[in-house]
Amino acid sequence: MAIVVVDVALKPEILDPQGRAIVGALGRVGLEGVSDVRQGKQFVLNIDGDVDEAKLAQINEIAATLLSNPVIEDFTVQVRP
Amino acid sequence: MAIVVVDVALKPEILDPQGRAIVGALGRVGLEGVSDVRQGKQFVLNIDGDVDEAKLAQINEIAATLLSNPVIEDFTVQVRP
Amino acid sequence: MTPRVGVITFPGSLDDKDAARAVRLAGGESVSLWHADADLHSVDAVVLPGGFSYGDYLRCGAIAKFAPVMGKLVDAANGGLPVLGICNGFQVLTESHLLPGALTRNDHLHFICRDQKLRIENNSSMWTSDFEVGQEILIPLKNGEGGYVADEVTLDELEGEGRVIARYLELNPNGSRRDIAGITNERGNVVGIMPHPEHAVEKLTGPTTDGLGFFTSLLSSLVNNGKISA
Amino acid sequence: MSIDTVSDATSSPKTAQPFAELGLKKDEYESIREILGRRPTSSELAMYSVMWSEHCSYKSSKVHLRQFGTKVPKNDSMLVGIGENAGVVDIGQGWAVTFKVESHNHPSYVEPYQGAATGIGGIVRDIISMGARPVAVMDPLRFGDPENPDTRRVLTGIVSGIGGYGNCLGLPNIGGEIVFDASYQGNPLVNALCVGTMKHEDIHLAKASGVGNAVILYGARTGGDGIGGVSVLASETFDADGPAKRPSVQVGDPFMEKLLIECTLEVLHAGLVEGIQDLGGAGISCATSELASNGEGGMHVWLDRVLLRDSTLSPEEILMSESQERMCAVVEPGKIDAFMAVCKKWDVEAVVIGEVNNSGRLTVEWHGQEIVNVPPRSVAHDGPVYERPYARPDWMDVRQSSGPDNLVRPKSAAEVKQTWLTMTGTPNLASKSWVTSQYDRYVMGNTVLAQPEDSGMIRVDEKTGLGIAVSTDCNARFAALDPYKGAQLALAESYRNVAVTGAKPLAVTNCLNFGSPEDSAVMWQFEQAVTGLADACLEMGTPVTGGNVSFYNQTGEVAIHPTPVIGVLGVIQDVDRRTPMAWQRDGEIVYVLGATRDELAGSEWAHAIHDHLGGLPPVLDLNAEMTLAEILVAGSRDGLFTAAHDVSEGGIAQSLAEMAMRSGVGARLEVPAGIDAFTFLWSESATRAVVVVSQDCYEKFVALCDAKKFPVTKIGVVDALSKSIELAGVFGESISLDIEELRTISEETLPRLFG
Ligand SMILES: Nc1ncnc2c1ncn2[C@@H]1O[C@H](COP(=O)(O)OP(=O)(O)O)[C@@H](O)[C@H]1O
Ligand SMILES: [Mg+2]
Repeated sequence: MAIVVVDVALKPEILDPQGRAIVGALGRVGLEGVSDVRQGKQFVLNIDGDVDEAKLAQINEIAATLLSNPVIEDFTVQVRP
Repeated sequence: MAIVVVDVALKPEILDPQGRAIVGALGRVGLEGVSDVRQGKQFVLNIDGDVDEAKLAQINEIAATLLSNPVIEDFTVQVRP
Repeated sequence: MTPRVGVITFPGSLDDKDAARAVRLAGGESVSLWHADADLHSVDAVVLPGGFSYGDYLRCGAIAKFAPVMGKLVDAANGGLPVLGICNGFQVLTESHLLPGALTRNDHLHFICRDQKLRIENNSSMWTSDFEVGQEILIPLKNGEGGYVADEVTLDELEGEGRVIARYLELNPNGSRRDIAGITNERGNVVGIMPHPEHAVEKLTGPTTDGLGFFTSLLSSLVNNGKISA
Repeated sequence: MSIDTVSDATSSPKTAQPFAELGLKKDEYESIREILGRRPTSSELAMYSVMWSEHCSYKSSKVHLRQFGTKVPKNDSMLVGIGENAGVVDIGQGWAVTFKVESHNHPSYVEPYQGAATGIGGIVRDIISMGARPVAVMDPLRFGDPENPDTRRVLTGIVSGIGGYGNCLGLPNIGGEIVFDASYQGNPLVNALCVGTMKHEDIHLAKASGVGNAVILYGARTGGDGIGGVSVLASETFDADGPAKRPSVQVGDPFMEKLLIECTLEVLHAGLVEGIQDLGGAGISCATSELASNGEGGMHVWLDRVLLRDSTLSPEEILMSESQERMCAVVEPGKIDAFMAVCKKWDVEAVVIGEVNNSGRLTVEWHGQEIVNVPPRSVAHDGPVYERPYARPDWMDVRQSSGPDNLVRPKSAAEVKQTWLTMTGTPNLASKSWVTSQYDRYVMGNTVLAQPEDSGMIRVDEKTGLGIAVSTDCNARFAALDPYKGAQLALAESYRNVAVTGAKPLAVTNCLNFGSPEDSAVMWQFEQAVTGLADACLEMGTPVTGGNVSFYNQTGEVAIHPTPVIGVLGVIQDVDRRTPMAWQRDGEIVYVLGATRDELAGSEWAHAIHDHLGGLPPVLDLNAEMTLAEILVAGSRDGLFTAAHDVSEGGIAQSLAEMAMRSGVGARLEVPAGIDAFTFLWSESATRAVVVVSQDCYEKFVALCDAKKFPVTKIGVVDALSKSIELAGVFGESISLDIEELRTISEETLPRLFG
């Protein structure tokens, strides 16, 4: 069994209202010096069997279409050892 | 400047309906063998100056109270090099 | 004397005017409380209204619990002040640990707005005393994260102590454990409920007027406790 | 970063400029040079290009839209007409209402969630900028083939976006439309309507008057969102293989918008504002040039003071940015502190970016250098006007002559019953509750009627019960068969949906969704629809108070059906008197008001069963439509009706099924003499409604219809003990439709497709 982690984040130029709200809240609870927060999503996939080249390519394809919207988001795919 | 990443995931015993919906969708787009998906949140904090022991402790505290809800979620804190 | 019931407005609160209207229709006086004002203005009870406080960003109710007014409210609630949290207000109460458990994303992943049937399970809380146990009521429900969860021990404890105040009937609209729609603390003064009694107080705009019972219950409880003379 | 200043522009007249990439034609560019007497600076070019785009300048539609100004019916209730952010209508008792629809079609195809969300955000800001409190939203939507997998992506995203934004804003969603047709496959329509209420004295306009007054930009920070979105997105056609250009999309922040609503209403009510404008398409370019040209005609802007989310933005980008949730106010110097205090209370950032003057010019500086110096009217109002060629296409002959007469119709009781069951479950007729239950209809506590009722109805005044009703409608298949009549039929349907609830129709808004104006056939459809609508509004006494045009809705060369969505606003003196759609009480009498003819061209039956579109749309008599409305409004006021429901898509069969499903109560009915069961059930003749009248009132009701010489036919009685619709006279037999079976069929379609 393999574990694949897909991180999806809003592109830097896209507004992240949640992140902005969190910056405000961090100030209120006394954490100083936080200039920016971005909130992303993390998908942890449990996959039966091995993740070979072909499978990884397929996962990358799915990350680009299903798990993220390339118009506003970037993603990374990592196979966890 | 330092970057701190806080990953927040639902505790394993808590149902993750989003993850379950993704398992279904992955099946439909032809990715076989995915037995489970969990969807979590990732917060990327840009912090001015250094993150020393004290700051890290403060961030851990905030991750436990503000960024996650310990009743349903676990978290990890990582300082990015 | 007319009881004074505070309604807290956070940035992003939406059903605050409705809660105030319900208080008035039940015969109380509504008092607006502002999130940034660390003062409860000597009210006799407080309603935390529905809505999207702070946009519901991060987690519903998570940012609101750090509002200045909440510090005062937590102390007062621990001291016996009646508090009703509706929907987002319920989420604020669990985040503030005035009530156990948490509210999570609806199991079907959609926001849902429907007329929901409930069974009242407890009429000894300050907000449910005018109902009969077993009474069925119909009030609006509208939420995206209304699934009540808690660990088995907590759930058993809530059941054992009779602290589930209302349960969903016919359809569990959000995947709540054990069909729980609302709970109370041990003392019966703090109640959280996911559906919206304040939207069922007029025949013209609600499916029923069943929701009024929560607000009249409070007024009766205040009188019975001697807080307010009849 | 090198800055192109006004003096650079004067000294280097030959510099080549990318006007074509910005969507400007050669002659448009030349006329900018003529207006300025030099080449524009790059910032000026940015401003002109966005403001002269189709979306902002209405350059292809203007010549036709003028009809709404020339064919204005006598109507004392109009307080503010076309041209402002939204029209304002007097509803009595000192109350005024403003409402408007806008399209967000192209962005919603690229990023369905955010596209639809920001569509709601934009229309809500139009309403606040009139000084009104938004009280409800509606969302007329059009999607492609429901079985196409891309429709799932588009629909689920759009619906969540509308709910996600509107629910978070605290505005009840009180109605809309969901229509499926393959013509929208690569180009869904997302129209968003907002309605707001205010006292007469609170009406505000977008103008910058008072020399020395400050121009304040407040709300969200300016970022790189949707740069060029207006000129590129709104004027480029989508190719079959995807969008030609993918400009960055705007992301909405409904929480910020909620703060903006509260903050804006507070500064307006405190009397701190002289003029106000929302920032929509074309952002700061639009707000400053419009404010300036509507006031004394001069303004100076310090562009470097604009608060940025991204510090690397160039001045051109700042001028064009379409960042959401921003507003602009003109404030007297002595009131700036008070204004800022309100902003601070609501956690809204604000900064003075300019000053009103009487220079007659809009000047913009960037760190001390002048980068814009233009006559503001030339940017905001004097854009190009095109008289695009238009001509009725030859294929209209074929389309209109291939009517539905040869389509196979059910001919026995069993076939009628089967058709009824099938029709109840078509995506267009099926219950929309899977969608609408994702929208909050209760918030604010004044929703008297919402989906699935014929109109949304909102209580405006809690003390007197004064209220308003709003409906939006359009059967685009009728418009495809005859755009002039189609627009009128859309108006008639919307008018009727308002009247059926007991409200008197008062005013009209529209969202005209069409293909490319560069296609003479599309331009003809547009001209016909506008003319039809203007003529009908004149005759019916309901002025057009505002609206929106969306062109270039096509996939490749193929345009969508012409889709003039019409919104009608009505007023009801006491919402307690409203007429709901469902029958309830045993023994009450069911009538059909209006005449049913054999009219199936463009009907849902022809579409769903035979995939057929041809012939001529139903006949429409506007006077009869007005008489029907008078009967419906009088009947509601006098308490004659216990229920009423209009007849439109799906004919009388669908109306009866909806009434029964809503209450769960059955009826014993009979097909009237002189008409066959099929035509009676599925013809879509206009100007009809089903009404339910108590035994005590029917004489009065029939007398009312007789006095107005309006056809009325008794078709049966409500049967509270029965759980089915019994219909006699169906090709000599009776049929029985179980309400629970109908409900199951109706409810399962959308979840099956999209759940
Ligand atoms: N996208 C939508 N949003 C909100 N309400 C909708 C939407 N689509 C349809 N509805 C509601 O569902 C009901 C049925 O719609 P429809 O059949 O189009 O009504 P009608 O034919 O009377 O105009 C109406 O109350 C309408 O407002
Ligand atoms: Mg209708």
